[in-house]
Amino acid sequence: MLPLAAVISEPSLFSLEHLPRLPQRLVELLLGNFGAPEWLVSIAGFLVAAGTVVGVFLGGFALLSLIERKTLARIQNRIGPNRAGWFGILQPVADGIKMLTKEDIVPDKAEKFLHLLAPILIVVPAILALGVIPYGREWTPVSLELGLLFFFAVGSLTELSVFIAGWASGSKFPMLGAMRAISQMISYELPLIITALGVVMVSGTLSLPHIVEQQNGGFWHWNFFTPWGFFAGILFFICSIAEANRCPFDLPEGESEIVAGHMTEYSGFKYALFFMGEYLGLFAISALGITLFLGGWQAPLPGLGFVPTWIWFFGKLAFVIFLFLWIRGTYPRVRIDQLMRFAWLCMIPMALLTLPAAGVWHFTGRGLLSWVLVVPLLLVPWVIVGVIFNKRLAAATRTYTFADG
Amino acid sequence: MEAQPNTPATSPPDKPARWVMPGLGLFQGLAVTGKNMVQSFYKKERMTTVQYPEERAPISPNFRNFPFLVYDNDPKAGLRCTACSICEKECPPQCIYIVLERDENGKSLKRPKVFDIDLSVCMNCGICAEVCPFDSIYMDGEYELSTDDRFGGLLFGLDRLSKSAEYHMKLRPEQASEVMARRKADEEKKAAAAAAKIAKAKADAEAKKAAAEEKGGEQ
Amino acid sequence: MVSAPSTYSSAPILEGSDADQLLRVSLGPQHPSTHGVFRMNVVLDGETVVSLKPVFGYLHRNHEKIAEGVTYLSSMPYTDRLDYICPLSNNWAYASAVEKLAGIEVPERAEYMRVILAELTRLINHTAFMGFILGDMGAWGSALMYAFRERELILDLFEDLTGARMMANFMRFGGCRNDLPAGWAEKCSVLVDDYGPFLDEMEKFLVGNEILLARCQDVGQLPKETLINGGITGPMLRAAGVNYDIRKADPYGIYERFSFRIPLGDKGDCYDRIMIRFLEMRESLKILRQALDQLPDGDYVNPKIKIRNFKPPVGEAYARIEGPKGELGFHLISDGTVNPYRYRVRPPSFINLTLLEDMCLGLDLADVVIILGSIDIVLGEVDR
Amino acid sequence: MIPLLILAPLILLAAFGAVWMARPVHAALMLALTLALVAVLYLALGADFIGLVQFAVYVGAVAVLIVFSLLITRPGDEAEEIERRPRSLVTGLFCTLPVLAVLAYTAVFGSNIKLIPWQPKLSIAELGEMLFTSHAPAVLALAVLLTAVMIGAALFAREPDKPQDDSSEK
Repeated sequence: MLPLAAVISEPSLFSLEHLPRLPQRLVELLLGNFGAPEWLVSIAGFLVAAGTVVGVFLGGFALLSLIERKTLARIQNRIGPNRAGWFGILQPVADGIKMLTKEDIVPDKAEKFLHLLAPILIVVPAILALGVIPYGREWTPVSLELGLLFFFAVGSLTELSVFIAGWASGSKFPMLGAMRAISQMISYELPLIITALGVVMVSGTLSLPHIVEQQNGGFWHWNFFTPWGFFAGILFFICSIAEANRCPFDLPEGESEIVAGHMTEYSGFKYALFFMGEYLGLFAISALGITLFLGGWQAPLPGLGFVPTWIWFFGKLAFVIFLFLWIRGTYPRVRIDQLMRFAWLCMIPMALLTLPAAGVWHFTGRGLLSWVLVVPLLLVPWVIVGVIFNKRLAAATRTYTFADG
Repeated sequence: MEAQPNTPATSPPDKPARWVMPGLGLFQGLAVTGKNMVQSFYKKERMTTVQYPEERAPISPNFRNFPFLVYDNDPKAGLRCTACSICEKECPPQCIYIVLERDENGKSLKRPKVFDIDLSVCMNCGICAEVCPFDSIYMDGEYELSTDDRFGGLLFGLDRLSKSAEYHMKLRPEQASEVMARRKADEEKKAAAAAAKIAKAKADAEAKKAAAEEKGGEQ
Repeated sequence: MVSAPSTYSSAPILEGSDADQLLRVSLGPQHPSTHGVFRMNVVLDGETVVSLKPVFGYLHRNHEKIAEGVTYLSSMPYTDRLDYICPLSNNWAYASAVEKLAGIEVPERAEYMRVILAELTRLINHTAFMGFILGDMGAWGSALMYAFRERELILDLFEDLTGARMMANFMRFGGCRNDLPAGWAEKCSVLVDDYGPFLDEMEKFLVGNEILLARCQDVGQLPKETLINGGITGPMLRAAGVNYDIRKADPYGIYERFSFRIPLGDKGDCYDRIMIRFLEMRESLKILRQALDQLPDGDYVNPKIKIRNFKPPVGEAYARIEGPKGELGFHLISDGTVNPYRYRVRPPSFINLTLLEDMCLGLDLADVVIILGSIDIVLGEVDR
Repeated sequence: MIPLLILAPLILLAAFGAVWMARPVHAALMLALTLALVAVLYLALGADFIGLVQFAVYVGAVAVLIVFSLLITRPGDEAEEIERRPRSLVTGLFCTLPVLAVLAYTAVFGSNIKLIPWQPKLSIAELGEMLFTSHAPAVLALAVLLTAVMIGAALFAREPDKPQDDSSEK
């Protein structure tokens, strides 16, 4: 039985680095203090750790819903929400209250149970996937040896829930949306996994904390700054846009065509749950991308070790998510056949290409020789693709005549 | 017909053989939005919106919205309107309703008893002001006219429509002063005409009298 | 003009065992992309359009019948509400029809004012079009906001001149309602100078964008002959390479005095329609510059025209102008009273819309939205 | 033992549902549930890798594909399905019984089946090494097959383009 003073004087408890683990440690120590059995202590600690992650990302969800609107507004030369609270900081609260008090409409032709199940099923995998990401040196909520596999396994549930949502609504636009969503997600999950495999090959592990550990020592050690990792990272980013259903791949909910896709028949809190699932999925996929390619919680320069590692992680997360928002504010949406063709004829071959490149990189010792071998291996196909694309673009060039009379 | 390559500077290249980076257009788009985002923080003219109740977009002095009736000095007696109903007839959506005021004998007092304009029907076209021969109805610049009373609140009667000539002068100084000058000239002319008429009537009467006397004398 | 037999395609008859595999979707009247209360009954096979029937009339306001019951002048504000994006063109078309009917002369200054206003209106329309079509493609409003910011500047000018931003009610028979306020022409020429850079930015944003190229090229094109037979006018026709612009083909007003060119497209797909509008805006700027430089002094309205009790002689007249969306014509029959006996509008949006199904068949649902956007309709004009 | 006791009835129930549901979509969703529960069973037995792969491949891909193909086909008549049920049941039992019998026989009388002694977990690295050394021919054959399938799929995907191109050239 520890005296409370001893608990508080534990050196690592109050450092910034350990801050995210503070609730868990406190609960564990307090329970231990009151003589709870060990299994209870560990379960309670685990629950609190999970609660921390969920809390952080629910807060992040609320914040992102505001930041997204603010950023888009700035891109569009507006100010954005600024009425609820200081700089509109209370806008998410207002939105939440609005969503909660709205009437929950279930269409007559809907499958009642599945209609209810879908929004729940869409949030759960996103939260589960967030659980295995290493956010800081001391902060990996669940450190799994098969973390990456777990991430993809859980992520695949999203497709099923989108299908359920589209089908159970008993309406046509949701059905179209679900069809689009499933074909899109299946097509883009493949290159997503393949690009991640390159990292696995080089790191020799499926454990996300280990992948991060191997990228330590300055940004030039990050996977993104190797030739194969650069291409794989870009492909991963494109795929993650598609997986997160973000613009320009937001076809499943393309509002100018199919109203809101699979969410058309949802209202009130269920609709909010869809949004939550979407944002959490965005967090999860960006966090995975950071872990795999951008060095996770590693500081960009060796001398910056004094900053808590999780701050680096969330800084990178903010940057990646800003890219998502920027792209959303700029691009129109692609068409479904273009989307599929892009996935199968460009993304997958290019993603497959990164695998031998990663292998060569790994077995030639990551030195000058590796650069000499890997760069042409990657660049030649990219140049070929560029030439093909360029030809297409040339065909797309138009000349216009002017009539004077 | 003269053939020319497309002129816009950033259109896709006109020579098919030229190498462009695939996706260049995408990056250009990002550059434009990025520029807009950054400049929105310090360039006022970039902004599209104003924060309405606190700040308002400047309203042109020529802005017209809803008609009002002008009176000189007294809101009741000084009303310029003569209830001639020209505006009622010309009003495209027929949103004006006028009842002429009459005395007990049914004689017209050349004054409206009722003058209603339905705000929910009025389309602010300004034709009533244009056709009015009595300089009586003009377009207002007031635009915050919303109300929570659907029926009564949107029906403007004489009490809400009548506004003083000073208000008109303040709202549209150029137009109002021109109207004032014209009215003054008209009035003077009228007064002169009336004086002349009275003089003429007097003269006529006298002449009549004289004639009658003459006639009587004859008899 | 090319003349060829009509080649309208018609949708296959939807019967037989395949018919219940098809998905019947009603796009609109409550749908985010239909530009107002427009409805399309679409039959889809997967996402491919098999049949598309436009349904309109939700915004029918009896415009033509109302006009027969009110005076000639009273119809003028109603024409603002036809194509509410560009009211001043409508004003001009109607005014010139009445002028033709009654044989009214228009003073020089008024003609210049009309040209300036009509070309500003064309700028407004095409600028807003860029924003709308990007919205249809799913770009989240950025282009729309940029477009509307510039449109607001022109609307400020309109407000200063006509007293209203959109519902101008400005043209009168034999001229305009009032003269240009002091300093208006200077403000306008500043705007004309500033518009070029804005168009550059907009072109940079849109024209080279690969996604836009992929979405718009080879989408919704029809043979020239079909377009001509269908009565299509305006940028949609010129995008297909038909040199038909009423400003040149049947000059009205004082357009003969200005030097400008008519941009012509080649394929007539959605991309050409966008580009033609860009190029047209540049030509409009040229016209504006010339008109502002030449603007004479003089009467802004023919002083002989009565405002009250205006009665044109018995007869009929059809006048047309090149509106931003196409040929905008008014047909009037007078029986010598204060009301027209017959009043008829030839709305470009409505007639351009008639070939919608032919353009959409066999394409994706997503293309339908772009094609509808590229036709550039305003429901106020379609349904009247 | 406890996870098995909880999960086994659930799996059986879900599997029965997959067979019994009249609507194909419901049946497909029940199938997905069955596969997911099997994955959970693997996880509970300590076979993490196979459990997660089961989840990713069967729930994430196979079930979704089934569901997707159901989406794009015409739903059959439900009442007819229910009417047909007794006949289907008999046929189904007729097919399943031999399998069940073999299983039961091996479980009860199979003398050479022993309880496998608890082995240390096979790590992924070892698994990978085994796959690419002793089982390399099988993996290669599978890889060739899958590549062929993928190329075939790509060709299938390209085919509908052609008529469209023709029509646009007209």
